[in-house]
Amino acid sequence: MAEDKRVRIARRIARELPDNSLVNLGIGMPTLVADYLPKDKTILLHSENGFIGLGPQPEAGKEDLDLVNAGGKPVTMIPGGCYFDSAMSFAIIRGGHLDVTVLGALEVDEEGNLANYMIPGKMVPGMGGAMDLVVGAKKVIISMEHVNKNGASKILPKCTLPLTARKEVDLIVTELAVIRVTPQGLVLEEVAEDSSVEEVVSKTAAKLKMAPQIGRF
Amino acid sequence: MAEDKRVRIARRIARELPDNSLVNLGIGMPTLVADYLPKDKTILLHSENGFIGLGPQPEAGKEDLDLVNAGGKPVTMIPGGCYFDSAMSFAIIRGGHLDVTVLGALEVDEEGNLANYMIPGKMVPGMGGAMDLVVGAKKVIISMEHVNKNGASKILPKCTLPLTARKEVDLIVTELAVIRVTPQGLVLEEVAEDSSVEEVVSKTAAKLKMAPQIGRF
Amino acid sequence: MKRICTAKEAVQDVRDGASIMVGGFMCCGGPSGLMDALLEKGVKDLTLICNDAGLPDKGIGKLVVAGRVKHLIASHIGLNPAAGQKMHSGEMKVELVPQGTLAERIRAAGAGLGGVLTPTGLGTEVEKGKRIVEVDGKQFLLETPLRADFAMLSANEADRYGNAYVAKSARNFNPIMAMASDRVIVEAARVVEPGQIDPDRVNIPCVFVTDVVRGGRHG
Amino acid sequence: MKRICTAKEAVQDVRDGASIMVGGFMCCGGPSGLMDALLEKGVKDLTLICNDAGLPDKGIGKLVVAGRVKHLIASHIGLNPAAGQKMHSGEMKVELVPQGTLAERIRAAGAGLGGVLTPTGLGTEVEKGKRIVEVDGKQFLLETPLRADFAMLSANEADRYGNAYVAKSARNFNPIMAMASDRVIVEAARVVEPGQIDPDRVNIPCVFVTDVVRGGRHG
Repeated sequence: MAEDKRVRIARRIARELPDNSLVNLGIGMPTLVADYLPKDKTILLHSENGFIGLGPQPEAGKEDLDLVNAGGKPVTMIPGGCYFDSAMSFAIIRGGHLDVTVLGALEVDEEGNLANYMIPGKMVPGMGGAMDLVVGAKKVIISMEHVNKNGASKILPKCTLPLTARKEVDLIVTELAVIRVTPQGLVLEEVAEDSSVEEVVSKTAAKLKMAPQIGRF
Repeated sequence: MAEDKRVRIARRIARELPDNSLVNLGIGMPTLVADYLPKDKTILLHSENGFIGLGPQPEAGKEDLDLVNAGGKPVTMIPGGCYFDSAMSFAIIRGGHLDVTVLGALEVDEEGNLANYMIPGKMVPGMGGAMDLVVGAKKVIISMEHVNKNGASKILPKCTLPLTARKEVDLIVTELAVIRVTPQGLVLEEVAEDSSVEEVVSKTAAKLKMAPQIGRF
Repeated sequence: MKRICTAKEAVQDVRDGASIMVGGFMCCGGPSGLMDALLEKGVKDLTLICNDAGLPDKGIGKLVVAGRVKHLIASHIGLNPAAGQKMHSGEMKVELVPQGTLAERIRAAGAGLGGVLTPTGLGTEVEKGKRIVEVDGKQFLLETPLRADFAMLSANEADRYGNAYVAKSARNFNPIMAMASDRVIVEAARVVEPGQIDPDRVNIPCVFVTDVVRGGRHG
Repeated sequence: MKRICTAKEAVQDVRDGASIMVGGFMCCGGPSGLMDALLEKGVKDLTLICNDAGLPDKGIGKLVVAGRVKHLIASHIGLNPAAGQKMHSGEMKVELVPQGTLAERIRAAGAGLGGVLTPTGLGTEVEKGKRIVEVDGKQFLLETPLRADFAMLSANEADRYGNAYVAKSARNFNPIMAMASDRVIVEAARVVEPGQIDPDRVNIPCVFVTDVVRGGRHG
């Protein structure tokens, strides 16, 4: 996906993050959200390998071998962060203390089911912390391309791949649309400025309800 | 009980403690064991309120409000100790990492059952950490007077008071005797130098087997 | 940024009948200023969850003596005679919990566990009314999570994000209680700016804390 | 006092088929010297319990690449292609465990719990073969304790009693793995005398540790 579309997704998700919140950003596209955090809010980032207060990448040559993110890459800590072990890190996630988790997806469906950790017989990297994050976080936001490499919708009536968790997704943000998961199904709330309701509907295999007013982003 | 008899019990228990061991001493008479630890062994004391490396009482005026023992009394820490929270403190106890616990008792019986935390309707201080210590420690040593205030045996065929734990006691040390709990019942192993097998047997309600050789202490 | 307020302000939302976890072990590491503020506010019918009943003239013990506690969940009440008296008279319900089980139940609530299996208490009064679960041929008690409306904790230092450092044996139940309550009020001797506490020494991570009060045993 | 020895001496009792917990997260906080010593010793058919499969040329990853691992229990294997290949070829059995469940299962073993109840994994492949326990009308998976013969850990400092300090994000699984293994070997960049580590900064209490090795990523 073109860089500007990735940035669009990241900016849009950043606007969803409340003040005084703790947020975990998955490896890959979700990480980009860190660059667009609203300056007028206190948002702290949680890194599941064991700290709160994830900061930007260090300057070259200033890497600290003891300070990496959940992808194993050197990072920094902002003033006011704190370290803990893996049991505490996941107690934070699983105990409902994490306000938002932003994760990528292979498939999401009309019930808010998520598949994002394996394609049987093909790609089995493991779930890492994803199953815990999705079950434990107060709000689950999916950051992903609207369609896969073959042009097929990743938003389905029913997931076909092994699930990461059942009925936990709250919001889906793609380069084309913002879609909310509700007990009544998926609701299209916003459409990208260079797209249209028609394009979103045509590229979405799942049934979409229309919000009373559809915004632009 | 006279001080010299309390000291006798403490000295005898101190000899039971292995090198490189972690030991928890209950409040009251068990605490006295700390004064007689063998100098040629590394024995660290665990305090269940949250540290390893319990040291002697501080000098008057040098008390630290943040450093007390499990009875709430000011203590010190030896070099090489460490602090932790209550969850970790009891993980150490319950996870089988504590080598020895020394506790008082109201009653002990032939199966190694222990009652030491309440007399219904009369004295109900609560079990504190006793139930955890007795179930979790590798070795449970009871430090107590042989008979109660009324002269009745505290070593019974079967405990009558609410139990602290089932079948967990390993050794009973009183001012009169050292008695080991075995699958075959209680075995009298040692008799105090100013007592006799006859006196011990007459003051013990439980059935005692005799060790092949009965020592003196 | 978390609310920085006085003890009086911090307890203003506590209603009659509220459940409160109180940090400390025989009052070491207990939030004495918050206990005094509760006493002054006059709330009653409280459920208190604490290691022990404190001492008659200190911390949580004063609330027990004053008859403000309807239900006490603790491991030990022996150092506060009023607790035993009120238990026997029926004025206060006391639930005695083994100290390690108390710690695990609180941690379970904070960590999102539905319960933990423990051998502690098997064959004792503690077993009554609890489910026994067998794993690999061994029996365990199923102990369930313990949560509260409020946690009132003590720390040596806290920063404006809510990170706190509790020194030495004052740490005890403070970190786990922070995990298991809706409102978490930390009474800290020193309130500092974010970054002033060594991040490897923080033992109450900021995320749990909602209010910081200056004061307490060192204040 | 604990044994202070070389990495080679520390691994001498590891036999073919042994189970080993290895600290670290994508090799940060992993005991690279001990991994090299295992590789050199030539032991095989190992069961490794680790957050991840490491990187192909680093730490635990080298053991995977060299085919020394019969069974890997981990949350993530994506950064070491050899792990996926050996899993698909059937050469290595891989048990994928959600990272939080992995942490709780290890901690449960260390804390003497018979198991913990968690909602993580319900309705997924992780549920297969596990007991579901209902508490207060909610369903949970019963996850059982995970122990090993050895834990191989990394620290920045360790003292002769075995107390260790692991800095920053290198801490990760090191403290809980120390709780859940029969032999616990800590590879420390600095070995110091008892009392030289601030007792409030120790994050691996001495009681768990059996051997201290000088070396590792900072050595």
